[in-house]
Amino acid sequence: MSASLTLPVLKPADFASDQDVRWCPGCGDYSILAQMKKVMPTLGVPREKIVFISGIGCSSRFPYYMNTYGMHSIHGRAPAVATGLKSVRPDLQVWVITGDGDGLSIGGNHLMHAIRRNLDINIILFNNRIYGLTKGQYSPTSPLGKKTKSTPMGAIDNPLHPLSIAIGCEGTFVARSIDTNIKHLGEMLKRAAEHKGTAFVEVYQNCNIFNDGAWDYATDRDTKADTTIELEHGKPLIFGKNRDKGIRLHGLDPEVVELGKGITEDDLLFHDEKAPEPSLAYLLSRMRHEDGFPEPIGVFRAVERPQYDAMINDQVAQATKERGPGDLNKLFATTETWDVAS
Amino acid sequence: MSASLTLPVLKPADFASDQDVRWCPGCGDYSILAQMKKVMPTLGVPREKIVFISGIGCSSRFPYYMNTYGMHSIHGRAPAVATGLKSVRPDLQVWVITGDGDGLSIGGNHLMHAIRRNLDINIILFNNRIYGLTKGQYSPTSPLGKKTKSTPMGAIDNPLHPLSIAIGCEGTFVARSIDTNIKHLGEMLKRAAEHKGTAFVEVYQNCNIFNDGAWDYATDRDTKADTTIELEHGKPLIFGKNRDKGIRLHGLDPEVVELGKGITEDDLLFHDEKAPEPSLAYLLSRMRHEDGFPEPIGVFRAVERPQYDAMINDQVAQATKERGPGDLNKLFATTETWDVAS
Amino acid sequence: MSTTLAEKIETPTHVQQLEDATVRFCGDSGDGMQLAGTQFTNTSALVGNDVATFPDFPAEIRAPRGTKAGVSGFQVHFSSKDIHTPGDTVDALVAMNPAALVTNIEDLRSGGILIVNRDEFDKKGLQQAGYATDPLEDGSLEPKYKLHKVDMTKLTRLAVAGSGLGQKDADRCRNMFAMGLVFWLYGRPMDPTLRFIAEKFGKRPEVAQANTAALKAGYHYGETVEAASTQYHIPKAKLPPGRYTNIEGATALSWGLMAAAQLSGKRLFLGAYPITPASTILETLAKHKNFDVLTFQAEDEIAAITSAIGAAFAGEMGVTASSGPGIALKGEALGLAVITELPLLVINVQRGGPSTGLPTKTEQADLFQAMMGRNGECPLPVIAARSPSDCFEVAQEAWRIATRFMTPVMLLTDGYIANGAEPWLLPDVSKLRKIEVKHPGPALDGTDNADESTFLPYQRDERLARPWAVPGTPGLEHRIGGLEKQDITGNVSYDPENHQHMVNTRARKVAGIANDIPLQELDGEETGDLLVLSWGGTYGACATAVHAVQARGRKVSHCHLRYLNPFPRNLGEILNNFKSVLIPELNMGQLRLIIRGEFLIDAIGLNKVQGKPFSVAEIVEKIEQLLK
Amino acid sequence: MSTTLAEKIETPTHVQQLEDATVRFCGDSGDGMQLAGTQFTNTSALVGNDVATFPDFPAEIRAPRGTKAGVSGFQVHFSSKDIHTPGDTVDALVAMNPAALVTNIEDLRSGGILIVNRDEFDKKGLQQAGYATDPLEDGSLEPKYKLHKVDMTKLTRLAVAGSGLGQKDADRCRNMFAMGLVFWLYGRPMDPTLRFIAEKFGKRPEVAQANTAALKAGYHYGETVEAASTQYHIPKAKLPPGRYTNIEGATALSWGLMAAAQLSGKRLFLGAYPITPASTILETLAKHKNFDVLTFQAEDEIAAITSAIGAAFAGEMGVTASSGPGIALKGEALGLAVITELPLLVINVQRGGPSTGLPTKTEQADLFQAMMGRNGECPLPVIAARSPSDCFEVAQEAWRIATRFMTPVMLLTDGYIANGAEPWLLPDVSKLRKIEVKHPGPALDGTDNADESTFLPYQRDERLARPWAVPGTPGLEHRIGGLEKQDITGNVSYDPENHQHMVNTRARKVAGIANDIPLQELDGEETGDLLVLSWGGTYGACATAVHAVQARGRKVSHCHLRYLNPFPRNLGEILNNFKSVLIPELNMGQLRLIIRGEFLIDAIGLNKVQGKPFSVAEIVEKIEQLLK
Ligand SMILES: Cc1ncc(C[n+]2csc(CCOP(=O)(O)OP(=O)(O)O)c2C)c(N)n1
Ligand SMILES: Cc1ncc(C[n+]2csc(CCOP(=O)(O)OP(=O)(O)O)c2C)c(N)n1
Ligand code: SF4
Ligand code: SF4
Ligand SMILES: [Mg+2]
Ligand SMILES: [Mg+2]
Repeated sequence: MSASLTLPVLKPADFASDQDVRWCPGCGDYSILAQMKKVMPTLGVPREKIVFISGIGCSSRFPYYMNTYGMHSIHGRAPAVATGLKSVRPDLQVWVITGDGDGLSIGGNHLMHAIRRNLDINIILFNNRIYGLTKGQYSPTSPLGKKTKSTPMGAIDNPLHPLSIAIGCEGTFVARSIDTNIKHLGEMLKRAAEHKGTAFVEVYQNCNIFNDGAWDYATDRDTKADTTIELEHGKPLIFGKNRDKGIRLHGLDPEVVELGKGITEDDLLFHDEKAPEPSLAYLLSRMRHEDGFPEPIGVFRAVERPQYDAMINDQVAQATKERGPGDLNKLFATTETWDVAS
Repeated sequence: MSASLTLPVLKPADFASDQDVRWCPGCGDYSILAQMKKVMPTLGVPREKIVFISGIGCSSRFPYYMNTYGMHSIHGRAPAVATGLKSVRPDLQVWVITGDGDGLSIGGNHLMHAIRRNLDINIILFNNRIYGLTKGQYSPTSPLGKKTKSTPMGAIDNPLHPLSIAIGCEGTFVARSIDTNIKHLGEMLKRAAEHKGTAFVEVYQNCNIFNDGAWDYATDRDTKADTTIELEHGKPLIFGKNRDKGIRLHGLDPEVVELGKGITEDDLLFHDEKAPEPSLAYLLSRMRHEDGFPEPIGVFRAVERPQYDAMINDQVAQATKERGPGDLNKLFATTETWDVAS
Repeated sequence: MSTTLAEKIETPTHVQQLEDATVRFCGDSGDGMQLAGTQFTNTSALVGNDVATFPDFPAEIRAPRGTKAGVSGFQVHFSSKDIHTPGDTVDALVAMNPAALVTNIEDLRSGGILIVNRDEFDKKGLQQAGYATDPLEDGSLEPKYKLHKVDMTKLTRLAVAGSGLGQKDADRCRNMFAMGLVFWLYGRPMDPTLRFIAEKFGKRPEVAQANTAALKAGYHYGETVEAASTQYHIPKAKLPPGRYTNIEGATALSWGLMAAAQLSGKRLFLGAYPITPASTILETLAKHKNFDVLTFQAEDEIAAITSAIGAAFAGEMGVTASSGPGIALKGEALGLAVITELPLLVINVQRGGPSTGLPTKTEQADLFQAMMGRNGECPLPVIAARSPSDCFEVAQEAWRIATRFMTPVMLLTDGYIANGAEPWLLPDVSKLRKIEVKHPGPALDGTDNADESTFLPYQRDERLARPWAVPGTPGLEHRIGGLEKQDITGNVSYDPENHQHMVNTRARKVAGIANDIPLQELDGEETGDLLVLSWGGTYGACATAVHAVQARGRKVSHCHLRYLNPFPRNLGEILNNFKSVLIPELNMGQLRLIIRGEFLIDAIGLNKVQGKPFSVAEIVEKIEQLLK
Repeated sequence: MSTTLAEKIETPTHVQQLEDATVRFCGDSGDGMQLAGTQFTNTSALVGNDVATFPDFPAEIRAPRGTKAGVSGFQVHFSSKDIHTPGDTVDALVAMNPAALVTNIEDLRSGGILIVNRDEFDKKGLQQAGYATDPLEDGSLEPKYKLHKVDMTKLTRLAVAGSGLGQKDADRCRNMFAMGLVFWLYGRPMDPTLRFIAEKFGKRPEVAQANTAALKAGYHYGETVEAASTQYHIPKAKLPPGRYTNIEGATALSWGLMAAAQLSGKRLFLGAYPITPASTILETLAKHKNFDVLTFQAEDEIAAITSAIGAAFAGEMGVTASSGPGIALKGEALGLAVITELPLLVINVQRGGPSTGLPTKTEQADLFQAMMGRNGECPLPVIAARSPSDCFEVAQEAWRIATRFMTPVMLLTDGYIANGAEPWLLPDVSKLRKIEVKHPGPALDGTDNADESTFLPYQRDERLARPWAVPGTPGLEHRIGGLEKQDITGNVSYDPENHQHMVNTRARKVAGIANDIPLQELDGEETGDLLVLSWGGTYGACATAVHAVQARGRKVSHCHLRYLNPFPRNLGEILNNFKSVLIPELNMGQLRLIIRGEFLIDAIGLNKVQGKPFSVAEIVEKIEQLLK
């Protein structure tokens, strides 16, 4: 594999497989794919060392379109597949591509456990708040009252908040971006790749066939400056077309305030993605458009913790150091044996 | 069923089934069972209207010992069984009994979705930080480095915090108690029963065979006053043998302070179980003994939200009101039909 | 809105009478071919033909326009005789673009009518379809087929010009133009479709107007431009008298479940997780909550079945529906339903496997899974529907068995049945067979303090069914679960003899269902040279094939199984009355192995796993070959 | 620490030579019966007997002391001949309390030795066991059995008095006293156990001393008090020469997996979720990480198998192990492994079903699930171990097949094999058969820019195996998944003919394994009146039974299957050489149905599902009955 040591300069196009992309024209998945291909060459990882694992769903077709190693596994199980893969081959860069149904409905438990184990993998959840591939049933992120094929009278399950869950199960890197915000999306993918440990990124993605416009408020030219807020480490939470609004803490409750009129930047909540305790990240994950808050995008939390894949291999190394490389004869000799003479 | 309308006065013993209890002598499960039997008669629910559903595990043997309706289902699925049961029969009081493995390992996803749907059921998780029934493998709540049958060199998964997860997935009632703190445990069970919506209660439970002493710090006569703190709605967080210590907020970080020396109760964090946003409850769920905090017991969060079982039946009622009770002939007539003459 | 249509079809000079015809509309998934097919089907049914359909979807939601991956088709077979299949070969093919042409042309019989939208045969289109040269011009299609090159895009745009629609929307009306043309070709009335348009687009008159214009334009295009060529007429079929509707399998199944719930006085609880092609059951039932239907879209298939088990324990009608991969996930929970002996319906709308396989294609390869896909000795009844309308009755029968015997029942259909449609003689609801369900009443002493040991949850009746005691009943408090139970009391028991007894009893109970179901019927002579034994969706093709060879005087009979476990009591006898037995299956021989193992007869298989149903010809050919 | 023991056993006046004997220790789960049994087994093996064991655990962790639910037993069969079963009936029974007596006495042969701890036969004890009167006094045991009432509790307390242990700990030594007594009875040396005690309690000398004292006390109690009665001597067995150890099935299986990994130069990744009786594999492998073993305790069985699939895709040895209910959950993922054609081992340590069933008891009822428990046409090889030590070899064979044919392999054992133990001739590691694994190298042009279409992941070799291209190899980047694949390229394909071709190819590949495995061997004549056909853990009982009837001159042979799918090439031939075929199974006839279906022979079943193995007598009886 010496070839993998020399790093030829690759272009985004080098990461395109020979398969035609089969998403609906206009699908948000296209721009995520484009950004991924853009980011790839900047990571300095040889193509053959990259693996994309997905479950089932429109989003999960992603690996077919990347000219890397990949597996389009079964519904909801990608994080588990990635866990085995990364454990035996920590040298590989492993990406998990999932959807709001694949990752939060059938696959919720695997997602939760992958995150808490903090394997060094990157999980990108395409959240279109609908089941696309199966043609339009509601998903765990569909809002209450949402009318879909399976909920003609409206959905009655409180939606899950992907980031709240990720933070609730010990996430070490938690971020959010938007399919159409390509520059920001690219940065988030890069940050995720660079993080040591499980990086979880929620991407607002538009399904223009079955849930068109679900994220309009966050993508619309005229409104997005007021409906989203970009988190920057160490910076105050400021937003608004003319950056004249901010988020202030009132006890444990965030509130929207106008800058000026006696309120200065210093009064605002300052973002700290490295806070050892996840309380801030959690609080930010609760800021919702429907409650009159701008929705944060960017890195909510990024802390270093031991990684499962490293530790499981450390134990192998340690055991080998202490007992020497496995030797069956030695093993047999540890038992009570007896000889039968011929 | 008229009998069920008259409520004969029942004693705890009336809730004991005719089966011998088969937990190990000294198991914490006994005292939880005892408290449950104590609470039952106080709830004013006729015995035949109560159903206990469990998965698999020592804890999940619980239903066999209650003289109510019950199902010892399969590993991890009790919340889903309860969802179907409660949806078609909202008149029943449904309890789910689960363990840290049953509820957080194989059953994590069902637990998460039951909580976010907020069905009016009560979920009691017996947390002994070990797999008891299968004889001592580590569980999702076992601490890092824990040596067990399946982790001879120590566990390498970051443990999950049951309450953080419950809060991370929109829990409306979240509480914690301890097997040996029988008075408190009884209260929590009662509060859970009274809550409308999914009540989630974590109970620290000692497995004296495979994980003896896991909770000693929280149960030991001499230390428990300093290692645990009882949450009371609207009251400041005070603890310690002589109630001279408290929890103060420093930004978003809780800190332990000594009362007196210029620090008064008013400087302390006041508990608000009804806070609309779960940030406080989440923050409290992060206070861990290992980090030098007293661990909160009591009700972390208790808010009213619409319940799935009520809403699913409301939709049936509404549909019936709008379209009249289902009539197959009417249904057939909605299609394009034609007649073939004889 | 029943209508008996006046036969007011202008009859031009050349009208050719036909017994039946098969038309296929194919185009891009965006071209509305499914709608065209459905409309044509309903209209044909309305004028009194028997019909059978075969929609064929692409796996992608919307593959890029013009690609082969994006081709969607809908085939309609309509006839003056009673028919069971969508037809082997196509008499008239409508291809909206080159990709549709190249992927469908081989099914068009030589001499068949070929209608193409010439406007789409440009460079890009031809290349996407992989055509080196333009087939419309290179003589590869003519004179082999009766080729009609129609500038549908242009003509449609012209027709709808007035409506003020944008070009994108205007082009959406091309399917109407194509339909209009085919309507004229087969002398079908436009009224039903005009009514449909009025209803569907009622709120957007400009769209309604445009579609109407396009439809008529297509029809008149036929009358005028094509006046020379022939028009075809297919007389009414002689169906039994009564009121009919054209019904899809998924709808019939859902309605059957609703009927079963009403007939047994139960609430209907469906626990389901979406999966192609089973999702339509969830979606259909969700529309009828006024039938006391509760639909629960679960987080996964395991929650779907376990929630249904919860509903069953609660005393209501628990149902779960999925397809192969989803059913695989239900295996463990099925065991729980078997050992707790609760009534439950598990519906498998089979699709191509293994694994994710061919999600939108049909197959019958989950029979093994249905019969044997569980740990331990875990028998349960398995029954299968044979056609779209049959689903209505099978759903009720499955629930009848589940409640009479207190057992989960596996009901098998497939993508072909679920998506296919056929005329259905509407049943007289008042005559539907009641499903009696008994629940033990409160303990005799009526009090809530009754010692529950007086209630014996595993005390069985003459059918070996245990009592279905419902929570809320005083004095019947009891616990059940997945551990082996003691006979009669239902308490946990590790006793060796008891385990043997319970395993035997569960098996005997299921086997005993054979005494409760009708004897197996036979189509043809009691004895003969060959018996064709079929199950599920292959019914139509097998029946048609057998009738064909019978007509040639062959000693061949047809036996179609609805009950796969247990088999009807007289099946062995029937099998032994024939020199040989042929079992056509859309799998590699699953029923065959079981029949051989059970009856020790050297049954022969005709097996096909190509994601599509048998053609009648395939079966006829095999039969003739065996008779040689 | 091998030892050749000097036969320094004092031989008292009455020594009776026996060919073999069966001893069972039973008592409360807290009484240390498993330890007593294991020690007695090892000692017997060390003195040169052949041994076979049958531990029997209660399902509860610790049921209340003295209850029947809490009784734990361990049976040892030791012999001067080579044996395969733990023995049908018991020659000597040690019962530590009334509950143990009542639940085990029926297995003691009349005239057998019965040793009881009289101290436990008080009111409470008798009542917990359900004895109305004291069996030690009411003559129900004497003279039927050779009854020895021993005040074990008192005597043990006396013996350990010096050690300064509290009474609770002192009583923990009663099992040692009982062992000592039985050691004397069968003239076994105490040294191995004394060594064991020294090691185990090294850190707590007082405990070591107490146990030693109790053991010796029991032994001398035999010498002195019981001096009158007889002592028994079982001479050495004539085992093939070499070095032996006594090995349990779970250990042999785990070691076999480790050997397979080494022989193929792979890392061993086990993805497992704890479940009785499979957990011991996870626990054993976790102890040997220095063999480059990675053990992953997954969140559930689905994550367990899919993580192993991930490891397989990564190019290493992926293994998952579970039992019935857990395997049921793996069905969908097995389909993924089949269609992606990755090597994978799936181990099912079978237990009593259905559902949760009888978790601690043995059964063979998951064969159907192994063969057919998946959606779609989804064939995979199935092989089964026949005894504890056989697991070592079967594990390697399974991995050899998985890698040579690029397929998941199902390996079946059961609770009886996993927990049982037998002497095992330690293999010469240097002679173990290598497992060659080939991975395609980097693309020829060696660069990372190789157009991946040059690599064809579904281009097959002569065995129809596809290449195992490992991530990290430049130029071989490729994608696989659960959708049907195009032949050769592996791209997604919905083409009908391709689907048929791929289904056929996957089936042919698995069937082709028959050409790669040894021909089926036969124990006995090539032809005869009856063939006993067995698989898995019933080997011992069947072999012993057949030998017994052969000794009586019956024309009976024995054929034991290791390979269940595909069957060995010559199986059909063998079956046809016998007038009739008997298939004993610990299920209701699963192999039987498959054999009948495949070979159309009227095989007869001997079936038992009682959570315990066959007795030799049961099989002999059935054979004789069939020969009448
Ligand atoms: C075991 C199983 N159950 C169900 C399905 C059907 N299915 C495929 S994708 C999907 C959900 C897709 O939703 P999401 O994950 O949000 O992906 P999207 O299509 O929206 O990108 C479902 C239910 C399946 N393929 N396998
Ligand atoms: C499908 C399945 N997988 C695994 C098991 C084995 N099993 C039974 S209980 C259990 C875990 C018990 O742990 P927990 O839920 O914490 O309960 P506890 O015994 O500690 O009270 C496991 C792994 C099973 N019965 N079924
Ligand atoms: S259905 Fe929605 S998510 Fe799927 S490809 Fe089409 S637009 Fe994208
Ligand atoms: S093993 Fe532990 S949890 Fe289970 S019953 Fe015994 S003490 Fe309780
Ligand atoms: Mg989605
Ligand atoms: Mg536990």
